[in-house]
Amino acid sequence: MRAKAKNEMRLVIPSNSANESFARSAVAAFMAQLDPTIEEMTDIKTAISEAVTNCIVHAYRDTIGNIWIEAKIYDDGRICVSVRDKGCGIPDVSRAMEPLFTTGGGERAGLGFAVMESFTDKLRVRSAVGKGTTVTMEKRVAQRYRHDG
Amino acid sequence: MRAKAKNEMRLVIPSNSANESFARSAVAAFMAQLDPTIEEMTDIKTAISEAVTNCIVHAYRDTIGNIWIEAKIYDDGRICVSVRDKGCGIPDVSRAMEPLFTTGGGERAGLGFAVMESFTDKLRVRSAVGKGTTVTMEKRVAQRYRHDG
Amino acid sequence: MSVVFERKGDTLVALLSGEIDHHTAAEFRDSIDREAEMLHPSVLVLDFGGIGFMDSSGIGLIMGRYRNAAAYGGVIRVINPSPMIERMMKLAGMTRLDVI
Amino acid sequence: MSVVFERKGDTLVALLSGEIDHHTAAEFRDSIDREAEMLHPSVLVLDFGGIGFMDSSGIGLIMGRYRNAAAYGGVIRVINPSPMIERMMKLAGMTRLDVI
Ligand SMILES: Nc1ncnc2c1ncn2[C@@H]1O[C@H](COP(=O)(O)OP(=O)(O)O)[C@@H](O)[C@H]1O
Ligand SMILES: Nc1ncnc2c1ncn2[C@@H]1O[C@H](COP(=O)(O)OP(=O)(O)O)[C@@H](O)[C@H]1O
Repeated sequence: MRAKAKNEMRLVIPSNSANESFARSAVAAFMAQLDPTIEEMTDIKTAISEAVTNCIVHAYRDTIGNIWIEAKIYDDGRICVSVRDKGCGIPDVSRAMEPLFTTGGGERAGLGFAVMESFTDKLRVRSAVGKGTTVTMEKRVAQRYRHDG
Repeated sequence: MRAKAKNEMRLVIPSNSANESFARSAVAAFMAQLDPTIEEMTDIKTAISEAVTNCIVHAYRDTIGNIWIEAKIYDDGRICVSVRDKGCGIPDVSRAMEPLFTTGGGERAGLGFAVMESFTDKLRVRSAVGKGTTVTMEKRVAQRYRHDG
Repeated sequence: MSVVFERKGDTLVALLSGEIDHHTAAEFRDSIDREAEMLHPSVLVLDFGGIGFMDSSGIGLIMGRYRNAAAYGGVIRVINPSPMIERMMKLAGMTRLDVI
Repeated sequence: MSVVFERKGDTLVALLSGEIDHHTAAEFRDSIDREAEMLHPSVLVLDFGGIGFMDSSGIGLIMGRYRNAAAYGGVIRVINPSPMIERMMKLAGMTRLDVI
Protein backbone atom coordinates (compact mmCIF):
# COMPACT_ATOMS: atom_id res chain seq x y z
CA MET A 1 0.00 0.00 0.00
CA ARG A 2 1.18 3.43 -0.94
CA ALA A 3 1.50 6.04 1.82
CA LYS A 4 -0.69 9.15 1.55
CA ALA A 5 1.17 12.32 0.61
CA LYS A 6 1.66 14.72 3.50
CA ASN A 7 1.74 17.68 1.15
CA GLU A 8 1.80 18.29 -2.57
CA MET A 9 2.02 21.01 -5.17
CA ARG A 10 1.39 21.36 -8.88
CA LEU A 11 3.12 23.97 -10.95
CA VAL A 12 2.62 24.93 -14.60
CA ILE A 13 5.12 27.15 -16.43
CA PRO A 14 5.85 27.93 -20.06
CA SER A 15 9.09 26.56 -21.49
CA ASN A 16 11.07 29.80 -21.16
CA SER A 17 14.64 29.05 -20.24
CA ALA A 18 14.36 31.73 -17.54
CA ASN A 19 12.06 29.30 -15.73
CA GLU A 20 14.81 26.73 -15.18
CA SER A 21 16.01 28.55 -12.08
CA PHE A 22 12.47 29.35 -10.95
CA ALA A 23 11.41 25.69 -11.21
CA ARG A 24 14.27 24.38 -9.12
CA SER A 25 13.84 27.15 -6.54
CA ALA A 26 10.13 26.42 -6.24
CA VAL A 27 10.68 22.69 -5.70
CA ALA A 28 13.46 23.45 -3.22
CA ALA A 29 11.16 25.81 -1.27
CA PHE A 30 8.48 23.13 -1.21
CA MET A 31 10.95 20.48 -0.14
CA ALA A 32 12.13 22.63 2.77
CA GLN A 33 9.31 21.11 4.83
CA LEU A 34 11.26 17.85 4.91
CA ASP A 35 14.19 19.67 6.51
CA PRO A 36 16.75 18.30 4.01
CA THR A 37 20.49 18.86 4.14
CA ILE A 38 21.97 21.36 1.71
CA GLU A 39 23.32 18.43 -0.27
CA GLU A 40 19.96 16.65 -0.53
CA MET A 41 18.43 19.96 -1.61
CA THR A 42 21.10 20.49 -4.26
CA ASP A 43 20.66 16.95 -5.59
CA ILE A 44 16.95 17.54 -6.15
CA LYS A 45 17.51 21.01 -7.59
CA THR A 46 20.01 19.59 -10.07
CA ALA A 47 17.73 16.74 -11.11
CA ILE A 48 14.77 19.14 -11.59
CA SER A 49 16.97 21.49 -13.57
CA GLU A 50 17.87 18.63 -15.94
CA ALA A 51 14.28 17.51 -16.44
CA VAL A 52 12.95 21.04 -17.00
CA THR A 53 15.82 21.88 -19.36
CA ASN A 54 14.98 18.80 -21.44
CA CYS A 55 11.42 20.08 -21.91
CA ILE A 56 12.76 23.45 -23.03
CA VAL A 57 15.62 22.22 -25.23
CA HIS A 58 14.20 18.98 -26.66
CA ALA A 59 10.44 18.59 -26.13
CA TYR A 60 9.55 22.09 -27.34
CA ARG A 61 12.67 22.70 -29.40
CA ASP A 62 11.53 25.66 -31.53
CA THR A 63 8.31 26.50 -29.76
CA ILE A 64 7.00 27.41 -26.34
CA GLY A 65 4.79 24.89 -24.55
CA ASN A 66 3.70 24.19 -20.99
CA ILE A 67 5.67 22.21 -18.44
CA TRP A 68 3.80 20.52 -15.58
CA ILE A 69 5.68 19.89 -12.37
CA GLU A 70 4.17 17.90 -9.53
CA ALA A 71 5.85 17.33 -6.18
CA LYS A 72 4.65 15.23 -3.27
CA ILE A 73 6.25 14.72 0.08
CA TYR A 74 5.57 11.81 2.41
CA ASP A 75 5.80 11.34 6.17
CA ASP A 76 8.65 8.90 5.74
CA GLY A 77 10.79 11.62 4.17
CA ARG A 78 10.36 10.76 0.52
CA ILE A 79 9.91 13.44 -2.12
CA CYS A 80 8.45 12.46 -5.47
CA VAL A 81 8.63 14.89 -8.38
CA SER A 82 7.27 14.50 -11.89
CA VAL A 83 8.05 16.77 -14.82
CA ARG A 84 5.74 16.46 -17.82
CA ASP A 85 5.62 17.99 -21.28
CA LYS A 86 3.37 17.59 -24.29
CA GLY A 87 6.28 17.96 -26.68
CA CYS A 88 7.84 15.79 -29.38
CA GLY A 89 8.41 12.67 -27.27
CA ILE A 90 11.39 10.29 -27.30
CA PRO A 91 11.51 7.53 -29.95
CA ASP A 92 13.95 5.28 -28.06
CA VAL A 93 13.99 5.94 -24.33
CA SER A 94 16.68 3.47 -23.35
CA ARG A 95 19.03 4.87 -25.98
CA ALA A 96 18.20 8.43 -24.87
CA MET A 97 19.10 7.48 -21.31
CA GLU A 98 22.60 6.32 -22.22
CA PRO A 99 25.22 8.69 -20.84
CA LEU A 100 26.60 11.10 -23.47
CA PHE A 101 23.78 10.41 -25.93
CA THR A 102 22.33 13.70 -27.13
CA THR A 103 20.40 15.08 -30.07
CA GLY A 104 21.04 18.57 -28.74
CA GLY A 105 24.25 19.49 -30.53
CA GLY A 106 27.65 20.53 -29.27
CA GLU A 107 26.64 22.49 -26.21
CA ARG A 108 24.62 19.63 -24.64
CA ALA A 109 26.57 17.02 -22.72
CA GLY A 110 24.08 14.17 -23.04
CA LEU A 111 24.22 13.79 -19.27
CA GLY A 112 20.77 14.96 -18.19
CA PHE A 113 19.34 11.49 -17.55
CA ALA A 114 22.62 10.28 -16.04
CA VAL A 115 22.48 13.16 -13.54
CA MET A 116 18.82 12.53 -12.70
CA GLU A 117 19.62 8.88 -12.15
CA SER A 118 22.69 9.52 -10.07
CA PHE A 119 21.27 12.36 -7.95
CA THR A 120 17.95 10.70 -7.03
CA ASP A 121 16.96 7.23 -5.78
CA LYS A 122 14.48 6.32 -8.52
CA LEU A 123 13.93 7.57 -12.04
CA ARG A 124 11.12 6.59 -14.39
CA VAL A 125 10.70 7.94 -17.92
CA ARG A 126 7.54 7.49 -19.96
CA SER A 127 7.34 8.94 -23.43
CA ALA A 128 5.25 8.72 -26.58
CA VAL A 129 6.39 10.26 -29.86
CA GLY A 130 4.23 13.26 -30.73
CA LYS A 131 2.51 13.16 -27.36
CA GLY A 132 5.12 14.06 -24.78
CA THR A 133 7.27 12.84 -21.95
CA THR A 134 6.87 12.37 -18.20
CA VAL A 135 9.89 11.99 -15.97
CA THR A 136 9.28 10.87 -12.38
CA MET A 137 11.96 11.01 -9.73
CA GLU A 138 11.98 9.98 -6.11
CA LYS A 139 14.43 10.66 -3.34
CA ARG A 140 14.45 9.84 0.34
CA VAL A 141 15.58 12.58 2.67
CA ALA A 142 17.28 11.38 5.86
CA GLN A 143 14.90 11.75 8.81
CA ARG A 144 16.40 13.80 11.56
CA TYR A 145 15.00 14.55 14.99
CA ARG A 146 12.59 17.45 14.82
CA HIS A 147 11.77 19.30 18.05
CA ASP A 148 8.42 20.64 16.84
CA GLY A 149 6.99 17.34 15.60
CA MET B 1 -4.99 46.94 -25.26
CA ARG B 2 -3.53 44.68 -22.64
CA ALA B 3 0.19 43.84 -22.83
CA LYS B 4 1.15 40.19 -23.32
CA ALA B 5 2.65 38.52 -20.26
CA LYS B 6 6.40 38.02 -20.50
CA ASN B 7 6.21 35.01 -18.21
CA GLU B 8 3.61 33.29 -16.08
CA MET B 9 3.14 30.44 -13.63
CA ARG B 10 0.26 28.53 -12.14
CA LEU B 11 0.53 26.81 -8.81
CA VAL B 12 -1.96 24.53 -7.04
CA ILE B 13 -1.53 23.62 -3.37
CA PRO B 14 -3.78 22.16 -0.69
CA SER B 15 -4.85 24.51 2.11
CA ASN B 16 -2.28 23.29 4.65
CA SER B 17 -1.05 26.18 6.73
CA ALA B 18 2.50 24.94 6.10
CA ASN B 19 1.99 26.12 2.52
CA GLU B 20 1.70 29.78 3.49
CA SER B 21 5.46 30.17 3.52
CA PHE B 22 5.89 27.99 0.44
CA ALA B 23 3.37 30.05 -1.55
CA ARG B 24 5.03 33.37 -0.80
CA SER B 25 8.51 31.95 -1.47
CA ALA B 26 7.39 30.54 -4.80
CA VAL B 27 5.87 33.84 -5.94
CA ALA B 28 8.96 35.69 -4.75
CA ALA B 29 11.23 33.31 -6.69
CA PHE B 30 9.10 33.84 -9.79
CA MET B 31 9.11 37.60 -9.32
CA ALA B 32 12.91 37.66 -9.08
CA GLN B 33 12.98 37.94 -12.89
CA LEU B 34 11.72 41.52 -12.53
CA ASP B 35 14.75 42.33 -10.39
CA PRO B 36 12.67 43.92 -7.61
CA THR B 37 14.04 45.64 -4.52
CA ILE B 38 13.87 43.73 -1.23
CA GLU B 39 11.03 46.00 -0.20
CA GLU B 40 8.98 45.36 -3.34
CA MET B 41 9.58 41.65 -2.87
CA THR B 42 8.46 41.81 0.77
CA ASP B 43 5.32 43.76 -0.15
CA ILE B 44 4.25 41.05 -2.59
CA LYS B 45 5.19 38.25 -0.21
CA THR B 46 3.09 39.85 2.51
CA ALA B 47 0.08 40.35 0.24
CA ILE B 48 0.29 36.73 -1.01
CA SER B 49 0.60 35.50 2.55
CA GLU B 50 -2.64 37.31 3.45
CA ALA B 51 -4.57 35.98 0.47
CA VAL B 52 -3.39 32.39 0.95
CA THR B 53 -4.06 32.53 4.69
CA ASN B 54 -7.62 33.65 3.99
CA CYS B 55 -8.19 30.54 1.88
CA ILE B 56 -6.87 28.36 4.69
CA VAL B 57 -8.56 30.12 7.61
CA HIS B 58 -11.85 31.26 6.08
CA ALA B 59 -12.61 29.64 2.71
CA TYR B 60 -11.84 26.08 3.83
CA ARG B 61 -12.33 26.64 7.57
CA ASP B 62 -12.66 23.04 8.77
CA THR B 63 -11.60 21.22 5.64
CA ILE B 64 -8.73 21.00 3.19
CA GLY B 65 -9.29 22.29 -0.33
CA ASN B 66 -7.16 23.45 -3.22
CA ILE B 67 -5.74 26.93 -3.66
CA TRP B 68 -4.91 28.16 -7.17
CA ILE B 69 -2.23 30.81 -7.52
CA GLU B 70 -1.49 32.47 -10.84
CA ALA B 71 1.26 34.99 -11.40
CA LYS B 72 2.10 36.94 -14.55
CA ILE B 73 4.88 39.39 -15.16
CA TYR B 74 4.92 42.01 -17.90
CA ASP B 75 7.69 43.80 -19.76
CA ASP B 76 6.72 47.10 -18.15
CA GLY B 77 7.55 45.68 -14.71
CA ARG B 78 4.07 44.81 -13.52
CA ILE B 79 3.36 41.62 -11.60
CA CYS B 80 -0.20 40.38 -11.42
CA VAL B 81 -1.13 37.62 -8.97
CA SER B 82 -4.46 35.92 -8.41
CA VAL B 83 -5.31 33.62 -5.51
CA ARG B 84 -8.43 31.53 -5.92
CA ASP B 85 -10.35 29.09 -3.75
CA LYS B 86 -13.54 27.07 -4.15
CA GLY B 87 -14.45 27.59 -0.52
CA CYS B 88 -17.40 29.15 1.31
CA GLY B 89 -17.31 32.57 -0.41
CA ILE B 90 -17.90 35.99 1.13
CA PRO B 91 -21.51 37.21 1.59
CA ASP B 92 -20.66 40.92 1.78
CA VAL B 93 -17.34 41.75 0.15
CA SER B 94 -17.24 45.47 0.92
CA ARG B 95 -17.95 44.80 4.59
CA ALA B 96 -15.29 42.04 4.63
CA MET B 97 -12.78 44.50 3.21
CA GLU B 98 -13.24 47.03 6.02
CA PRO B 99 -10.15 47.18 8.22
CA LEU B 100 -10.53 45.23 11.47
CA PHE B 101 -13.59 43.31 10.24
CA THR B 102 -13.08 39.61 10.86
CA THR B 103 -15.13 36.47 11.32
CA GLY B 104 -11.98 34.67 12.37
CA GLY B 105 -12.05 35.15 16.15
CA GLY B 106 -9.61 36.71 18.57
CA GLU B 107 -6.35 35.74 16.88
CA ARG B 108 -7.23 37.30 13.51
CA ALA B 109 -6.66 41.03 13.17
CA GLY B 110 -9.15 41.66 10.37
CA LEU B 111 -6.35 43.34 8.43
CA GLY B 112 -5.74 40.93 5.59
CA PHE B 113 -7.52 42.94 2.91
CA ALA B 114 -6.15 46.22 4.30
CA VAL B 115 -2.63 44.86 3.95
CA MET B 116 -3.23 43.56 0.42
CA GLU B 117 -4.64 46.96 -0.53
CA SER B 118 -1.84 48.93 1.07
CA PHE B 119 1.05 46.72 -0.11
CA THR B 120 0.01 46.44 -3.77
CA ASP B 121 -1.19 48.94 -6.40
CA LYS B 122 -4.49 47.29 -7.29
CA LEU B 123 -6.73 44.81 -5.51
CA ARG B 124 -9.86 43.16 -6.89
CA VAL B 125 -12.00 40.67 -4.97
CA ARG B 126 -14.67 38.53 -6.59
CA SER B 127 -16.65 36.11 -4.49
CA ALA B 128 -19.80 34.00 -4.64
CA VAL B 129 -21.25 32.33 -1.54
CA GLY B 130 -20.82 28.58 -1.74
CA LYS B 131 -18.64 28.86 -4.84
CA GLY B 132 -15.44 30.55 -3.77
CA THR B 133 -13.34 33.65 -3.94
CA THR B 134 -10.74 35.10 -6.29
CA VAL B 135 -8.41 37.85 -5.17
CA THR B 136 -6.36 39.60 -7.85
CA MET B 137 -3.48 41.91 -7.02
CA GLU B 138 -1.20 43.98 -9.20
CA LYS B 139 2.00 45.79 -8.41
CA ARG B 140 4.46 47.71 -10.52
CA VAL B 141 8.11 47.10 -9.84
CA ALA B 142 10.41 50.05 -10.54
CA GLN B 143 12.36 49.47 -13.76
CA ARG B 144 16.06 49.72 -13.24
CA TYR B 145 18.86 49.57 -15.76
CA ARG B 146 19.79 45.99 -16.53
CA HIS B 147 23.17 45.27 -18.11
CA ASP B 148 22.17 41.95 -19.63
CA GLY B 149 19.00 43.16 -21.34
CA MET C 1 10.52 29.89 14.72
CA SER C 2 11.78 30.15 18.26
CA VAL C 3 11.06 32.13 21.42
CA VAL C 4 13.66 32.83 24.07
CA PHE C 5 12.44 34.19 27.42
CA GLU C 6 14.23 36.45 29.83
CA ARG C 7 12.88 37.57 33.23
CA LYS C 8 13.83 40.92 34.64
CA GLY C 9 11.99 41.34 37.94
CA ASP C 10 8.32 41.71 37.10
CA THR C 11 9.01 41.99 33.40
CA LEU C 12 9.03 39.07 30.96
CA VAL C 13 10.86 39.58 27.70
CA ALA C 14 10.03 37.24 24.82
CA LEU C 15 12.60 37.36 22.04
CA LEU C 16 10.88 36.14 18.87
CA SER C 17 12.80 34.81 15.87
CA GLY C 18 11.75 33.54 12.47
CA GLU C 19 8.78 34.38 10.27
CA ILE C 20 5.28 35.13 11.56
CA ASP C 21 2.34 33.96 9.51
CA HIS C 22 -0.88 32.20 10.50
CA HIS C 23 0.94 28.85 10.61
CA THR C 24 3.78 29.91 12.88
CA ALA C 25 1.67 32.42 14.89
CA ALA C 26 -0.03 29.45 16.57
CA GLU C 27 3.36 28.18 17.75
CA PHE C 28 4.49 31.62 18.92
CA ARG C 29 1.17 32.06 20.75
CA ASP C 30 1.36 28.71 22.55
CA SER C 31 4.86 29.23 23.79
CA ILE C 32 4.29 32.85 24.91
CA ASP C 33 0.99 32.02 26.64
CA ARG C 34 2.48 29.06 28.48
CA GLU C 35 5.18 31.27 29.98
CA ALA C 36 2.91 34.26 30.66
CA GLU C 37 0.27 32.10 32.35
CA MET C 38 2.85 30.84 34.83
CA LEU C 39 4.35 34.22 35.65
CA HIS C 40 1.62 36.80 35.06
CA PRO C 41 4.30 39.44 34.45
CA SER C 42 3.15 43.02 34.90
CA VAL C 43 4.97 43.89 31.67
CA LEU C 44 5.25 41.44 28.79
CA VAL C 45 7.80 42.65 26.27
CA LEU C 46 7.56 41.20 22.76
CA ASP C 47 10.89 41.71 21.04
CA PHE C 48 10.42 41.57 17.26
CA GLY C 49 14.11 42.11 16.51
CA GLY C 50 14.53 38.57 15.15
CA ILE C 51 11.45 38.56 12.93
CA GLY C 52 12.37 38.55 9.24
CA PHE C 53 8.85 38.37 7.84
CA MET C 54 5.42 39.09 9.30
CA ASP C 55 1.94 39.29 7.87
CA SER C 56 -1.20 40.47 9.68
CA SER C 57 -1.21 37.27 11.73
CA GLY C 58 1.52 39.02 13.75
CA ILE C 59 -0.90 41.82 14.58
CA GLY C 60 -3.43 39.21 15.70
CA LEU C 61 -0.68 37.72 17.85
CA ILE C 62 -0.01 41.09 19.50
CA MET C 63 -3.71 41.85 20.02
CA GLY C 64 -4.35 38.44 21.55
CA ARG C 65 -1.44 38.84 24.02
CA TYR C 66 -2.69 42.36 24.82
CA ARG C 67 -6.13 41.03 25.74
CA ASN C 68 -4.69 38.18 27.82
CA ALA C 69 -2.39 40.53 29.71
CA ALA C 70 -5.23 43.00 30.34
CA ALA C 71 -7.27 40.15 31.87
CA TYR C 72 -4.80 39.79 34.76
CA GLY C 73 -3.85 43.47 34.93
CA GLY C 74 -0.65 43.32 32.87
CA VAL C 75 0.47 45.36 29.90
CA ILE C 76 2.50 44.51 26.82
CA ARG C 77 5.16 46.36 24.91
CA VAL C 78 6.44 45.71 21.42
CA ILE C 79 10.10 46.52 20.79
CA ASN C 80 12.44 46.43 17.80
CA PRO C 81 9.83 46.21 15.03
CA SER C 82 11.33 46.45 11.53
CA PRO C 83 10.07 49.33 9.33
CA MET C 84 7.81 46.74 7.65
CA ILE C 85 6.31 45.64 10.97
CA GLU C 86 5.87 49.26 12.04
CA ARG C 87 3.98 49.92 8.84
CA MET C 88 1.70 46.98 9.60
CA MET C 89 1.16 48.24 13.16
CA LYS C 90 0.21 51.67 11.85
CA LEU C 91 -2.32 50.06 9.53
CA ALA C 92 -3.78 48.46 12.66
CA GLY C 93 -3.94 51.84 14.42
CA MET C 94 -1.54 50.47 16.98
CA THR C 95 0.01 53.76 17.96
CA ARG C 96 -2.86 53.99 20.42
CA LEU C 97 -2.11 50.63 21.97
CA ASP C 98 0.44 50.64 24.76
CA VAL C 99 3.12 49.45 22.41
CA ILE C 100 6.33 51.20 21.43
CA MET D 1 25.97 35.53 -13.84
CA SER D 2 29.25 37.29 -14.54
CA VAL D 3 32.66 36.49 -16.00
CA VAL D 4 35.81 38.34 -15.05
CA PHE D 5 38.90 37.83 -17.23
CA GLU D 6 42.52 37.98 -16.24
CA ARG D 7 45.49 37.62 -18.61
CA LYS D 8 48.71 36.08 -17.42
CA GLY D 9 51.09 35.91 -20.38
CA ASP D 10 49.69 33.30 -22.73
CA THR D 11 47.09 32.16 -20.23
CA LEU D 12 43.55 33.52 -20.01
CA VAL D 13 41.73 33.00 -16.73
CA ALA D 14 37.93 33.28 -16.75
CA LEU D 15 36.46 33.66 -13.28
CA LEU D 16 32.84 32.48 -13.47
CA SER D 17 30.23 33.50 -10.91
CA GLY D 18 26.57 32.68 -10.46
CA GLU D 19 24.54 29.61 -11.39
CA ILE D 20 25.08 27.55 -14.54
CA ASP D 21 22.05 26.07 -16.24
CA HIS D 22 21.03 25.94 -19.90
CA HIS D 23 19.70 29.51 -19.68
CA THR D 24 22.83 31.11 -18.22
CA ALA D 25 25.25 28.74 -20.03
CA ALA D 26 24.50 30.63 -23.25
CA GLU D 27 25.57 33.88 -21.61
CA PHE D 28 28.72 32.34 -20.13
CA ARG D 29 29.56 30.81 -23.51
CA ASP D 30 29.16 34.06 -25.42
CA SER D 31 31.32 36.05 -23.11
CA ILE D 32 34.07 33.42 -22.87
CA ASP D 33 34.14 32.80 -26.63
CA ARG D 34 34.30 36.52 -27.41
CA GLU D 35 37.43 36.88 -25.28
CA ALA D 36 39.05 33.60 -26.37
CA GLU D 37 38.50 34.36 -30.08
CA MET D 38 40.41 37.61 -29.69
CA LEU D 39 43.32 36.19 -27.74
CA HIS D 40 43.59 32.52 -28.69
CA PRO D 41 45.30 31.82 -25.36
CA SER D 42 47.36 28.64 -25.24
CA VAL D 43 45.76 27.88 -21.88
CA LEU D 44 42.18 28.86 -21.06
CA VAL D 45 41.54 28.47 -17.35
CA LEU D 46 37.90 28.20 -16.28
CA ASP D 47 37.69 29.08 -12.60
CA PHE D 48 34.49 27.57 -11.12
CA GLY D 49 35.15 28.98 -7.64
CA GLY D 50 32.21 31.38 -7.85
CA ILE D 51 29.66 28.89 -9.17
CA GLY D 52 26.98 28.11 -6.57
CA PHE D 53 24.88 25.79 -8.72
CA MET D 54 25.56 23.87 -11.90
CA ASP D 55 23.64 21.27 -13.86
CA SER D 56 24.93 19.26 -16.84
CA SER D 57 24.77 22.38 -19.01
CA GLY D 58 28.01 23.30 -17.25
CA ILE D 59 29.61 20.14 -18.61
CA GLY D 60 28.39 21.10 -22.07
CA LEU D 61 29.96 24.50 -21.52
CA ILE D 62 33.32 22.92 -20.65
CA MET D 63 33.21 20.47 -23.55
CA GLY D 64 32.34 23.21 -26.03
CA ARG D 65 35.26 25.41 -24.85
CA TYR D 66 37.54 22.34 -25.01
CA ARG D 67 36.64 21.75 -28.64
CA ASN D 68 37.06 25.42 -29.54
CA ALA D 69 40.47 25.59 -27.89
CA ALA D 70 41.59 22.37 -29.56
CA ALA D 71 40.69 23.91 -32.94
CA TYR D 72 43.41 26.58 -32.59
CA GLY D 73 45.82 24.41 -30.62
CA GLY D 74 44.95 25.59 -27.11
CA VAL D 75 44.03 23.63 -24.02
CA ILE D 76 41.66 24.32 -21.17
CA ARG D 77 41.88 23.73 -17.45
CA VAL D 78 39.08 23.71 -14.90
CA ILE D 79 39.97 24.93 -11.42
CA ASN D 80 38.15 25.24 -8.10
CA PRO D 81 35.19 22.98 -8.85
CA SER D 82 32.94 22.40 -5.79
CA PRO D 83 32.48 18.77 -4.69
CA MET D 84 29.13 18.87 -6.52
CA ILE D 85 30.76 20.01 -9.75
CA GLU D 86 33.51 17.42 -9.38
CA ARG D 87 30.86 14.76 -9.03
CA MET D 88 29.25 15.97 -12.24
CA MET D 89 32.62 15.96 -14.03
CA LYS D 90 33.26 12.38 -12.91
CA LEU D 91 29.87 11.39 -14.32
CA ALA D 92 31.08 12.87 -17.60
CA GLY D 93 34.32 10.86 -17.43
CA MET D 94 36.19 14.12 -17.29
CA THR D 95 39.20 12.85 -15.42
CA ARG D 96 40.54 11.94 -18.86
CA LEU D 97 40.09 15.43 -20.22
CA ASP D 98 42.94 17.85 -19.61
CA VAL D 99 41.09 19.41 -16.74
CA ILE D 100 42.07 19.50 -13.08
N1 LIG E 1 11.46 15.82 -22.55
C1 LIG E 1 12.07 15.35 -23.68
N2 LIG E 1 11.42 15.41 -24.87
C2 LIG E 1 12.01 14.95 -25.99
N3 LIG E 1 13.24 14.40 -26.02
C3 LIG E 1 13.93 14.32 -24.88
C4 LIG E 1 13.39 14.79 -23.65
N4 LIG E 1 14.30 14.57 -22.68
C5 LIG E 1 15.35 13.97 -23.27
N5 LIG E 1 15.15 13.81 -24.60
C6 LIG E 1 16.07 13.16 -25.56
O1 LIG E 1 17.02 12.40 -24.83
C7 LIG E 1 18.36 12.83 -25.11
C8 LIG E 1 19.24 12.69 -23.90
O2 LIG E 1 18.81 13.57 -22.87
P1 LIG E 1 19.79 13.97 -21.68
O3 LIG E 1 20.42 12.74 -21.11
O4 LIG E 1 19.03 14.81 -20.74
O5 LIG E 1 20.96 14.81 -22.36
P2 LIG E 1 20.94 16.22 -23.12
O6 LIG E 1 19.80 17.02 -22.58
O7 LIG E 1 22.26 16.84 -22.77
O8 LIG E 1 20.79 15.94 -24.56
C9 LIG E 1 18.17 14.27 -25.61
O9 LIG E 1 19.25 14.69 -26.41
C10 LIG E 1 16.87 14.15 -26.39
O10 LIG E 1 17.07 13.58 -27.66
N1 LIG F 1 -11.06 33.52 0.75
C1 LIG F 1 -12.06 33.82 1.62
N2 LIG F 1 -13.14 33.00 1.74
C2 LIG F 1 -14.12 33.28 2.60
N3 LIG F 1 -14.15 34.38 3.40
C3 LIG F 1 -13.11 35.23 3.33
C4 LIG F 1 -12.02 35.00 2.45
N4 LIG F 1 -11.15 36.02 2.60
C5 LIG F 1 -11.67 36.85 3.52
N5 LIG F 1 -12.86 36.39 3.97
C6 LIG F 1 -13.74 37.06 4.95
O1 LIG F 1 -13.33 38.42 5.05
C7 LIG F 1 -12.98 38.72 6.41
C8 LIG F 1 -11.89 39.75 6.46
O2 LIG F 1 -10.69 39.22 5.90
P1 LIG F 1 -9.29 39.89 6.22
O3 LIG F 1 -9.37 41.35 5.99
O4 LIG F 1 -8.27 39.13 5.44
O5 LIG F 1 -9.05 39.67 7.78
P2 LIG F 1 -8.85 38.32 8.64
O6 LIG F 1 -8.28 37.25 7.74
O7 LIG F 1 -7.92 38.71 9.71
O8 LIG F 1 -10.20 37.93 9.15
C9 LIG F 1 -12.62 37.40 7.01
O9 LIG F 1 -12.74 37.41 8.42
C10 LIG F 1 -13.64 36.47 6.33
O10 LIG F 1 -14.90 36.59 6.94
